[in-house]
Amino acid sequence: MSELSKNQLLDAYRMMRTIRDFEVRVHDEFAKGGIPGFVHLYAGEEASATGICMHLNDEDRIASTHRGHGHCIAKGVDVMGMMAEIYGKETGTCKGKGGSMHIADLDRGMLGANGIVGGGPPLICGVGLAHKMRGTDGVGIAFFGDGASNQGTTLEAMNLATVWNLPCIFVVENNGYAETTSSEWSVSCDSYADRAAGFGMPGTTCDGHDFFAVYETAGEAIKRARSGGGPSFIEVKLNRYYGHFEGDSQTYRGDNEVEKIKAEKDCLMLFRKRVTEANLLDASEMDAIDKEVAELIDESVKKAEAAAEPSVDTLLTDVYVSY
Amino acid sequence: MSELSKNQLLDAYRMMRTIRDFEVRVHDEFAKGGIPGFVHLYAGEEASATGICMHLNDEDRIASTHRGHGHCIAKGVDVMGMMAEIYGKETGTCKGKGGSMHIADLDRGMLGANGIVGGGPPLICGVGLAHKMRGTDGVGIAFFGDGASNQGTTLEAMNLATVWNLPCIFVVENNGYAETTSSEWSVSCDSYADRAAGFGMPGTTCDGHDFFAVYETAGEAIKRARSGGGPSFIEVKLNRYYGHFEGDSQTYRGDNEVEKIKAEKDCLMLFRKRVTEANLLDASEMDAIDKEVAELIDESVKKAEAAAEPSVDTLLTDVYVSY
Amino acid sequence: MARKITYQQAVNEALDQEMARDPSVIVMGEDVVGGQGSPGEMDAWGGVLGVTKGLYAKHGDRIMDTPITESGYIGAAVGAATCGMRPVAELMFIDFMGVCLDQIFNQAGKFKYMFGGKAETPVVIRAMYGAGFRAAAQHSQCLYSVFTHFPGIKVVLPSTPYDVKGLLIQSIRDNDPVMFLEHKMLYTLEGEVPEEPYTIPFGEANLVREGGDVTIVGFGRMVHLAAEVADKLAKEGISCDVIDPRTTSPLDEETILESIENTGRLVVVDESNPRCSMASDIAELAATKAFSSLKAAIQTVTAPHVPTPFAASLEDAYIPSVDQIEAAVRKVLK
Amino acid sequence: MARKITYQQAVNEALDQEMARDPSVIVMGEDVVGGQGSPGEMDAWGGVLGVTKGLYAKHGDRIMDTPITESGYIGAAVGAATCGMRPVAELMFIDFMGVCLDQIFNQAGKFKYMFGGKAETPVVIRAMYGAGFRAAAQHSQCLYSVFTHFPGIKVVLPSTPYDVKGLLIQSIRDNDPVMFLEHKMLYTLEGEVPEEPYTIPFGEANLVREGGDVTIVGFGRMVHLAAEVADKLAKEGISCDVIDPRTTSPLDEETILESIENTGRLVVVDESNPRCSMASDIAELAATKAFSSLKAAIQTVTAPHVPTPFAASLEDAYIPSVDQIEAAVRKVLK
Ligand SMILES: Cc1ncc(C[n+]2csc(CCOP(=O)(O)OP(=O)(O)O)c2C)c(N)n1
Ligand SMILES: Cc1ncc(C[n+]2csc(CCOP(=O)(O)OP(=O)(O)O)c2C)c(N)n1
Ligand SMILES: [Mg+2]
Ligand SMILES: [Mg+2]
Repeated sequence: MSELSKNQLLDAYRMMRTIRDFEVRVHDEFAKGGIPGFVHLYAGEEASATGICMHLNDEDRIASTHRGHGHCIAKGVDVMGMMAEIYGKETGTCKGKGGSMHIADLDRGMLGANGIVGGGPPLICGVGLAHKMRGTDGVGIAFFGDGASNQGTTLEAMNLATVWNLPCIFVVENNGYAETTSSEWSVSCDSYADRAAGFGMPGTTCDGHDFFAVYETAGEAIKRARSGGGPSFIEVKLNRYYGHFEGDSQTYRGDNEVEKIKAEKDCLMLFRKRVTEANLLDASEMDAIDKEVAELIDESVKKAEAAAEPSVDTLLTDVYVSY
Repeated sequence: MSELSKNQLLDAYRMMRTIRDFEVRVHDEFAKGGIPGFVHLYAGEEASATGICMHLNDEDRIASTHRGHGHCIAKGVDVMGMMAEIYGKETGTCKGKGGSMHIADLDRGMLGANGIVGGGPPLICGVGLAHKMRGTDGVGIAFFGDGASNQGTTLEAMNLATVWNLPCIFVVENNGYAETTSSEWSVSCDSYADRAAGFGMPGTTCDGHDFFAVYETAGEAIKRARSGGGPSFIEVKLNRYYGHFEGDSQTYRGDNEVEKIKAEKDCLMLFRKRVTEANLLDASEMDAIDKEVAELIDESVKKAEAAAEPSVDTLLTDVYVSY
Repeated sequence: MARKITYQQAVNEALDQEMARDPSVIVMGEDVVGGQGSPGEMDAWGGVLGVTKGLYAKHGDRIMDTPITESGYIGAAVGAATCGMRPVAELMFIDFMGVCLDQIFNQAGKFKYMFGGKAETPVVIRAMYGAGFRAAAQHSQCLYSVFTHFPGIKVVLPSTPYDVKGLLIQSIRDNDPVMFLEHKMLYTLEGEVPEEPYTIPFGEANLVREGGDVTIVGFGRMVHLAAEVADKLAKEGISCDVIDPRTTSPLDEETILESIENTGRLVVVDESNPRCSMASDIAELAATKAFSSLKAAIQTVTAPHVPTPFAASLEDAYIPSVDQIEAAVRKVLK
Repeated sequence: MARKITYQQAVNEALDQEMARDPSVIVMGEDVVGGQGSPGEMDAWGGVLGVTKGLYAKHGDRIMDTPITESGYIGAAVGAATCGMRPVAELMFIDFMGVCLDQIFNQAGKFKYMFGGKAETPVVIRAMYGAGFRAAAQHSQCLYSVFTHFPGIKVVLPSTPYDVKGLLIQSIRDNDPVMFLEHKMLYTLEGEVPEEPYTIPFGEANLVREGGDVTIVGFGRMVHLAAEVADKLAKEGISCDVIDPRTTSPLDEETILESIENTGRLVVVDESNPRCSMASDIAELAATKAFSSLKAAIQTVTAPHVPTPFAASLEDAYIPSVDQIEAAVRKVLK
């Protein structure tokens, strides 16, 4: 915690707050009927994306999932473009062609949300490989869920990363569920450290409600990767606040499950507590950020609503570079 | 060793000898140009198929690989039909339609050699599932190589078998190579027991040159599976005597690598030594088997050569049950 | 036959009745029950859109959730089918075929032939397909053309609740591997469906509209658009045969050819991307086997050769429309 | 231009020259070097049929063996391509697409579109295809029709050593994902190939034979069979255009349509299974865009709708033959 400067702490808080407000707002607007398609929200999991991406620069790349908004924001993708993309507008990050499940910004090192569970990990081996071949110290990070941790593509990527000794980190965001299915049931290993060992890499578990725990765990793995030490596996234990996707009635969850987590372990609450108790930040500084972020998100929705849908002329563009 | 009756020991020897002679003969006939296509020989690995399949009956099913002749013979597939199939004749097990890589005989519980590396393990979950749903004590055994142990399909099957608690055994026949590539290099775990642990099942390694070691290790796993104890993983360490496929120059292998193994660890030699030293069988009894097997293989080649190629009328049959 | 149920209910009912009839029928897929290992309710979802809801209460462990492991559980379904079970595995979206195709096309589809006739693999794979849900490029594809290309696989594309029930029961009783593809935009469509079980044979097209001027062949959801166009043009005195092949493999060539021989004019409506598609396939059929009857260039109406876009404006332009179909019909009549 | 090399050597030379020219070109696949971690020689195989032999000696770690993990390393190639590398990944046999298709069709092929134009994925996937090797159902398929169906993927089918070199260099320099498919029975074919690097643009067909009576469109190895038939019939005064499209996506529609407009008669020769195939695709092209020129029913010559059999007698009957092509040409002339 102490290694982070005040500005970095403010950045971390702003990042988490931005993700939270973005997601809460998308939830509300979806309920009102303004947003089309499948939308999977990251609210509750903010400390994971933030704690990990704080270590990264634009050359480092991440691969994300269907639940990608948080990773995008943490990796520096423009919030205005993201909101417009989720609304399917021409001002969106992907000109409205991708939508929530396909937001990407390669300039920011964001290789895409992904509609295919397990789609990202093999791609991240390629990112690691490119860095390795070029002799840079860049890394690739694959975010994926507990459900995705059983997908063959994910498992293959883990083996390959070790065999090729790639600068890749495999981050399983274990939120306890894949859709309705418990990770206690679907993941056959006793602990993810065992699974990591089965692929020859170190595996650590950290508390995903605690930004600092994530930040430190990721820092070590990323440092090792940057210096040629090869891949690592990190389990981040956390919880999602909303349903699997918007519209999910969540009857598979325990009574008051989410309320309890919110009250006891909310990552923003815990962060505030830690930094104010340690006198690192003032509550008022964070309140100011809250206000700025609220305005930003508000503006993003207004702009997205006001923006035009993509012109039908663009239906056939952007598919091949040359044809 | 002692739990095996004399007849069982003779059967085991006959099985291994049959596989060996079959493969040596296919090697020779391929070299002479009589056999078409890709042929992968199992010579050297006989104790594995034999030690495992000795525990099985026709209701138990195995899934095999491109290197499938040994598994077929050990599971009771007719040698005459197999040889004819390898020659592409109408008298073949698959009427000449499958060839070496696709010999199957479901009545004998042999679910097919497989041209796809990693094709078998998911299928074996289905075998285990069928037994479980019907309440029988049957098991499914997936044989696969060290190379196949890195394929996503294999890894998924392992997770699924544990999650569903299936009566399935995953047998990696680690012969040190996938084509030219060393398993030391391609398999990321320190030991296969680690990988098994990563999928929540017990993993054991045994010496695949030693029929008795394989037999005992498999026996325990199969017993556990039959009684509802779930899946197991077995690594059988062994060596192949010929190239990856017929025609392989094998320059990737060490000097005299195969000669040394043949001299020191040949499974037939070790078996003979053990059973004669322990006075369980007479050398003359095994000599008699050698002679019978030699005649059988000889006859199989003669019959295969003499048999007709499938009639062109059969090109369009056997594809749908009804259409 | 007055009872009306939805396309989605017809799927559920067919599964329910076949599970009741035959103990070897089992159902599996991701969250097809829902809540496995979770603290709340079992049967929490009954599939991502609730299609299998309630089957767990009736059939218990014969309907099974799976981890996210399509190669694993679809392979398991295929393997169990070779043991005499009749598994119905749900591949949630057909777009996910890329992570499990081998078990379908190289294993299930080839066993019988490779093994010289000595295997039967009565597995059904149900999957959602089609655009219109604003689900973008990886959750909106058709892909039935790809499965139709593969020998050894049967491909079923029901367009109505009635066809869903009859064809799904047929699929389950059929002894070959079947891809049973459900258009996600049709789930709420209502139609008359008998309560008792019945089958519709494969390879028998449905003549949805009869008329002698133009033959329109459509697939899945496109059948409804084609019928709409036919009804509109009927008022102008232009009469169309609208043919719903119902299964693309096997294909009822006869009904299609007979119609073309009568009309001499063919429009094919296929929501797929155009290259090597069912639109191509039907056009080829006509141009090779009914050429002498053809009076005009064949017209195809398909999605363009691009991925499915997300934005409403683009997705609406991507999907073949009633207007495009009407224009195509007018064109073949010129 | 007198130097002759084989189809296989042309692959090797194109890879060698592009690796020398551009450090971002890397090559990967199972045993494409050979002997990784093994006690004997490195570069022991150079690919299962020796096609990449010698590249390791010249380019060292830029040619890489992989574990058997097609989703893993093909995905890695795709990911590296988005980082500006130009990976050439070998999928040993195209039949193995079933274990890695997602990374090709849903990832590489869709990135540019889904991301609103902001991604380039210059990856090449080389794979062997085709029957004739007695390799049976899982090692003999064509499958290019399937890749042609997918938007965002280019598909290249060279038929000669000259085309191999020019098209492979083009594929590597091209900024889109390319499936580069090599017919395993053509590896030993010799032909004149310039030593210096050159490119052949995509979407430009090769008019292999010129003649005004019949248009024959063939793919890959079928081009040679079609040319043989054309030569034979030329002696009888029947003259054929033989067109090798060289790439199926993009397709040179113009050359094909021009020829059909001239001849009015079309035979398509495609080694694929017939349904939703390139044979269908070309037939559709003619029937929709050159209908008024057609004087006879289109003929297609393809493999039957069954898996590839092993036995020599059956496999020979499975593959389209010179006799079948000749019969088809005579038929369109009737
Ligand atoms: C290959 C594939 N299979 C299934 C799905 C459907 N699906 C989307 S998200 C999801 C659950 C993912 O669970 P997890 O990996 O734990 O991520 P989480 O949603 O919890 O963040 C499923 C099954 C998919 N998109 N892709
Ligand atoms: C999916 C797939 N990838 C690659 C191949 C080509 N191939 C056939 S056998 C083989 C090596 C298999 O090695 P291993 O699993 O160790 O078995 P072994 O040959 O040693 O018995 C390879 C790469 C294949 N048939 N299928
Ligand atoms: Mg989860
Ligand atoms: Mg091996």
